Amino acid sequence: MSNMVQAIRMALHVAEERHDLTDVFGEDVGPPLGGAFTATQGIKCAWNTPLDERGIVGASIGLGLAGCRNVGEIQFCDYAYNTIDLLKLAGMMYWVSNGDWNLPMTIMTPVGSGIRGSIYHSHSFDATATHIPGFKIAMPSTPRDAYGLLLSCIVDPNPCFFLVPKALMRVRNAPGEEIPGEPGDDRALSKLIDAPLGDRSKWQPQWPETPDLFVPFGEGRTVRKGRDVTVVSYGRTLPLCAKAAEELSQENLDVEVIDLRSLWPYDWERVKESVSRTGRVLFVNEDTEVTNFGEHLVRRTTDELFYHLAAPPKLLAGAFVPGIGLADNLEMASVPQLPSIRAAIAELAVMEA
Amino acid sequence: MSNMVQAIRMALHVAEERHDLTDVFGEDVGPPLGGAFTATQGIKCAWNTPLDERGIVGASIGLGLAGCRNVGEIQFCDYAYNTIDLLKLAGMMYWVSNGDWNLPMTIMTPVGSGIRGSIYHSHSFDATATHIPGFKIAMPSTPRDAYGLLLSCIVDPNPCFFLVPKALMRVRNAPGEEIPGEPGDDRALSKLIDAPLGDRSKWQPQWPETPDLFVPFGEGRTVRKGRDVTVVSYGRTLPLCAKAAEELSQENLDVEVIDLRSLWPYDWERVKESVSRTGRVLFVNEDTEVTNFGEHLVRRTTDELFYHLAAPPKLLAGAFVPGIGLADNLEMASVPQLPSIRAAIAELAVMEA
Amino acid sequence: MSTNLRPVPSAPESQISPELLLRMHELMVKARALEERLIHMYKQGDGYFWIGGPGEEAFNVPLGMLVQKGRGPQFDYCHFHYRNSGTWLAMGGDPIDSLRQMKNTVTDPFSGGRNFVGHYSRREWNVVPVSSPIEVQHSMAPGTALAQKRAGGRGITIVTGGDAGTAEGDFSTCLIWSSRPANLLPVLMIVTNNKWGISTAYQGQHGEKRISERGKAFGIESKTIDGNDPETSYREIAQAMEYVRSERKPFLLEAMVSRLYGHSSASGANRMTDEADCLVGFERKLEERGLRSRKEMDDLRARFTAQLQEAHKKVRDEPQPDGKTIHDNIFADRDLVREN
Amino acid sequence: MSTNLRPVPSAPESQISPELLLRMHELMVKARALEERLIHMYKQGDGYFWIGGPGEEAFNVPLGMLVQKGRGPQFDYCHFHYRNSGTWLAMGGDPIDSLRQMKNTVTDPFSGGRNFVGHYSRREWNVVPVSSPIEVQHSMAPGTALAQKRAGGRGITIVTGGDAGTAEGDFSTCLIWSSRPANLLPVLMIVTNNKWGISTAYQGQHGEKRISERGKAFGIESKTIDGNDPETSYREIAQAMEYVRSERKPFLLEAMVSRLYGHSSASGANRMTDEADCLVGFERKLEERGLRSRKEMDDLRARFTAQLQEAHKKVRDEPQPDGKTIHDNIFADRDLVREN
Ligand SMILES: Cc1ncc(C[n+]2csc(CCOP(=O)(O)OP(=O)(O)O)c2C)c(N)n1
Ligand SMILES: Cc1ncc(C[n+]2csc(CCOP(=O)(O)OP(=O)(O)O)c2C)c(N)n1
Ligand SMILES: [Mg+2]
Ligand SMILES: [Mg+2]
Repeated sequence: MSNMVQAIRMALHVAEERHDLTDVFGEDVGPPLGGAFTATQGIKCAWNTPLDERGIVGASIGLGLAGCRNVGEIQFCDYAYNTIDLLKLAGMMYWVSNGDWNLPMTIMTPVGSGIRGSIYHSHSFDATATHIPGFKIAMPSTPRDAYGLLLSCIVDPNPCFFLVPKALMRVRNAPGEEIPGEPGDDRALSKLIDAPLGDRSKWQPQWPETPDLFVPFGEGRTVRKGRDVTVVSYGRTLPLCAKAAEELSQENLDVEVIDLRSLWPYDWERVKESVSRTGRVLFVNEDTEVTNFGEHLVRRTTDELFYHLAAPPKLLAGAFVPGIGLADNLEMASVPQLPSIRAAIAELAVMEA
Repeated sequence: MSNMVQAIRMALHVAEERHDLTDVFGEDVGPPLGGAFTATQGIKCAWNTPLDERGIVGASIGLGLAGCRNVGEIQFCDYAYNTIDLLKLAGMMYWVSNGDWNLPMTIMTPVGSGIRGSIYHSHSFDATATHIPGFKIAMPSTPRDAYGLLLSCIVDPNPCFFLVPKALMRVRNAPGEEIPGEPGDDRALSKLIDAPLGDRSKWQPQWPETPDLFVPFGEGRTVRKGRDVTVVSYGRTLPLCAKAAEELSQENLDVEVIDLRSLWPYDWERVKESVSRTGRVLFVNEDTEVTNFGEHLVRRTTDELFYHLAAPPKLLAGAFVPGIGLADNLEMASVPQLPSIRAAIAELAVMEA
Repeated sequence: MSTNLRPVPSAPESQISPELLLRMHELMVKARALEERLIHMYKQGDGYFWIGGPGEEAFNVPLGMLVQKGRGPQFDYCHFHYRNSGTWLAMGGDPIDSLRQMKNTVTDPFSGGRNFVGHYSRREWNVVPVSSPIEVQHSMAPGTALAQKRAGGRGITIVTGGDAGTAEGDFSTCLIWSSRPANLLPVLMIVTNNKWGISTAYQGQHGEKRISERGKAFGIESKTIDGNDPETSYREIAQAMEYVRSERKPFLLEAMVSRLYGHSSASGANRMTDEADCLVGFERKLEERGLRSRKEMDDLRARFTAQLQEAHKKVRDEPQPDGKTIHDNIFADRDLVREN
Repeated sequence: MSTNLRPVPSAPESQISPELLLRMHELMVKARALEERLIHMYKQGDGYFWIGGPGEEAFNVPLGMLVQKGRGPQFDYCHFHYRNSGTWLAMGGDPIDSLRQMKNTVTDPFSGGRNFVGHYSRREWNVVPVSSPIEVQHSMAPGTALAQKRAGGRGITIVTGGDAGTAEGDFSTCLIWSSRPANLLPVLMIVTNNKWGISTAYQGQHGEKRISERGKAFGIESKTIDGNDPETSYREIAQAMEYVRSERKPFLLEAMVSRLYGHSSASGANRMTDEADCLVGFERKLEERGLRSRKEMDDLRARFTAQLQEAHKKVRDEPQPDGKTIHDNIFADRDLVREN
């Protein structure tokens, strides 16, 4: 069964074979490495760019303008912050030309903490991305969703962000959630599509037959049904929320967990329906907590559901500090972890109405 | 009495004379123009840079590291979006060196709508700025506050943003709120410190004697006291909020209006005290409304004041569109205007508890 | 002006046919008349902001005449900046559309009243939306050129910008990405050097003798030409284009031009007397060579002026966009750029 | 390797004194031993990530020996990247501090356990915090150089970076801002060219014959040297520095170096056999010239290795920072950089 990088690779393969994906490019994306996280190994249309993120985003726009479906990678989202103007331009291309020039392009980039990446390899990008109008934004928490969301990004006629939680790169699907067609055995799959160590010049991947499986934008997933509290998250913190919910079920707390999966557009109907039932909602993400996308969700909740609330809507997010420090203690204290998530849910569950 | 650009100019003059300001620089900031909005006319240490915003922010950091208090201008905040990485670095300099290298620097930039600047001269920057840890952020709505806040930025040992609402550049102080020492007569002041048309090579400004007058960070201003609703704003929308409050007072609505003045740190105590009394709060700004700083303020309000609220805390902000269109109708529909602000307050005032 | 900017020697005698010269002249006059009308509109309050290319016609018109216009990678992609009105007209653009954008009417075909004047855009002609942020087009240009290189054929990518703008990293990005040994790209990089960036003079900011020399380190063919002479411009652009089309390699062309009405309406949009006027020089030549008389030229000018006046009247009555439309066209539901 | 990168001829016979050569050798050995210890720590799990400069000692050590170290504009400002451990040691840095940063202990004097190893910072020595984002230091360097130009004296700004990083616009920013005719700046720009950016080979990405040629268009003195030869490096750096110190103008120095343990721990941090080892070459010379025997050199190496082993043991017991401290030192309340 695939892990998330393998799922990404398979989606890229399917897209270059069947959906006219012409270019996958970025720093170290082509041979011999196939990406800092190996997500682009074996992809025929993958190539290495100069070390220049502005060039990468610019080329992605240019290719899109020329009708080429493409995926430009920023090696770590931390290195996208000198390109926000270009991203904003991409997001406005269709609007500014009043519907004349649409722009198919995908910016793929690893986000978030979890690998002790220290200050410049731990950033989140969801707050920044959701403040850029005109982009669709996907952020999977399972390999299968990564596969389906990336395919949706690639065929979409608009600019898309595909944000990959670093911490989940090696996580595998839950049983029963395989990508159809992939071998069930991890070792078997690895043999087929992981590049060997050492000389790779003669290596050819053997792709399993996997189908078109699009996870549409704007469709979240209820990971766990519950009556008492709604928890809405995405990316690295999502499995932690699910775990916390499971643990709390032993304390007689019935927690509903929603994986947003796509941040723009997002599945407000699902959130609304759930919060209307539970009256309590916790939003969890790991971006720094001031001017955070979770605050948007809190605002929308108070806007539309104020009179349904049994307790204040809450946000648990990253500390407002300049970076995530390297030492274990520093990273753990900077972004939500299982204990802090569990505590936040438990606290919210008993707040007076 | 000075308008806001003149007040900025006087503050820069005072700072270069008495507070070791060594450099004011940016595109067209030096002679002959003295800034796209004339804010740097007559400043001795003002000079023109290459057309390169990354160079401007970088030089500001470098100068600050070398102990030079400096003001780097980005001609329009719309052109700062390729420098967010550098701004983030500036904001983390003290933290990453664990207290060894502080960084005195000020980035000054005009923000917001109001001059029919179309897509690339109408951006707001408050959402972006408040998401960058390590910066102090000032945003005046009166010339006197501009004077006092800019001086506070310049002498601060940390990186500061000085965000100037374009729409208020030519607005004058209310009577009684002059900068001490400035001539009361507009024409007299203009003669002293506005550069003449035509050849300026021999022109010398005659500066009035104005005092050190620091508006501290984190101190808002209650522009109008009121019992029924609290309105919190800053920049271009602040005077509109005050106007709306005045108009609504004729409909027997008693609206309190707070000018935040500094967005980080911000005067939460003042907001809290007010909202605790009124139970109703509207935040108003013109940045696009998704992942907006006003959403942070809404979140903090629900976090700390949920049980004091008589109605949901509200945000009125810019529409989530890729840019502000040129045509009058488009600009008016994109960002809050007097009628929409008045309507939002009136609606909030009668919302059921 | 520093000695860095000594005048560029003009090219040898023209081989350009009289018909072509006359066509070029007509377009230059038309372009000038358009800019003057736009300035007039601004001064009358029929528009909030003017920016354009009066003074650059001798370069921009030949450029537009030489563009291979069409849709898709077999044709030229144009990444213009805000001074390319002459190019646009020479490509066949209708001047009334510029007036519409000036007046931000809903009929503005480039942006529907959303964007500033001179910010052209047309998918049918591979003209990508002009954006105000300086030089960003240079980071996008390698992308369209990549598609063209792969597609084969003779389509090239043309990117234009000013002298001051070359200080942005994007200019360097374009040099680097176009000259990668792994994939040389058919990009024609054009710098129109008017020796100013708004109020900032060239000489204090540029250590380069010539901006075109920045191509050399990358092995990029480069040249600086007198953009005030339309014959030189035509020949040099044609030559550079032929190189890019056939060699599939980049070329950096710097053209020395004039800025006849200052930077934009922000600096008053008044006629400068200290800048050479390419139209005056060219008309003198045409007269001397007996190709067009003063009277014919005056008539031509009068005709365009009258047409534009008519157009102005027409545009004045066209509707403004509705405020509710700000939410239109944020997301596309069809891949228009790939449809044929 | 493409012919672009033909070996750089070495400089003529050395005038460097034997004492200096021996000192240089000692520091090179120390630097290598430090990097090997750090890699060892990584492999033992005493640190999450390793990056450093093994293979660049022949250039980095002379550089550090020549830095005028101190605080404020009369001294040199150092904007380093993550491969400057040899420079740091040659400036007088204590190797144990690098181990502390490797192990992210609270005693790490550069960042208190916040930043990756090799990310030096010390205000007392004008060493500004090394940051991981490639090339941003090049946009900051003109700022410190501006302060130095104004202050007078002989202080210069030194900025280092790799070959691949020169593709970022910041490299171009540094060229442009340093060579402005309005204010030429005392910046020594250094490119250590190891012919790789992680897994991406130089030759596919660089149209330049030599990176140093990018200075030429700007009138910047430039040179490419053999950074694997410490004598050449010392002489060339000294010469370039003298030029920058006295002329108050920029200089672009490209040094060809080796990458002995790959990019970082992310690529395994294993010894490469296909890269020239500057230490081996230098030691052969010293032996031939009778300046230091093999035995003396082995002893030296053993001594440093033992010292570092001790230091490692010590650091292992030093405390980690407390999670609560993440909020410390976000804002300063005093202007430390201006206090004397
Ligand atoms: C990124 C960016 N920074 C600043 C500006 C403001 N601005 C508009 S035009 C201009 C000067 C451009 O000079 P140049 O590149 O020489 O072109 P010219 O206008 O002279 O043709 C400036 C600074 C901008 N539009 N974009
Ligand atoms: C802005 C940015 N983009 C990408 C990276 C990831 N990265 C780290 S080192 C590196 C390669 C650097 O190559 P070069 O500049 O030649 O320096 P070297 O490591 O070879 O000394 C890359 C791509 C980064 N740190 N910063
Ligand atoms: Mg110019
Ligand atoms: Mg390298």
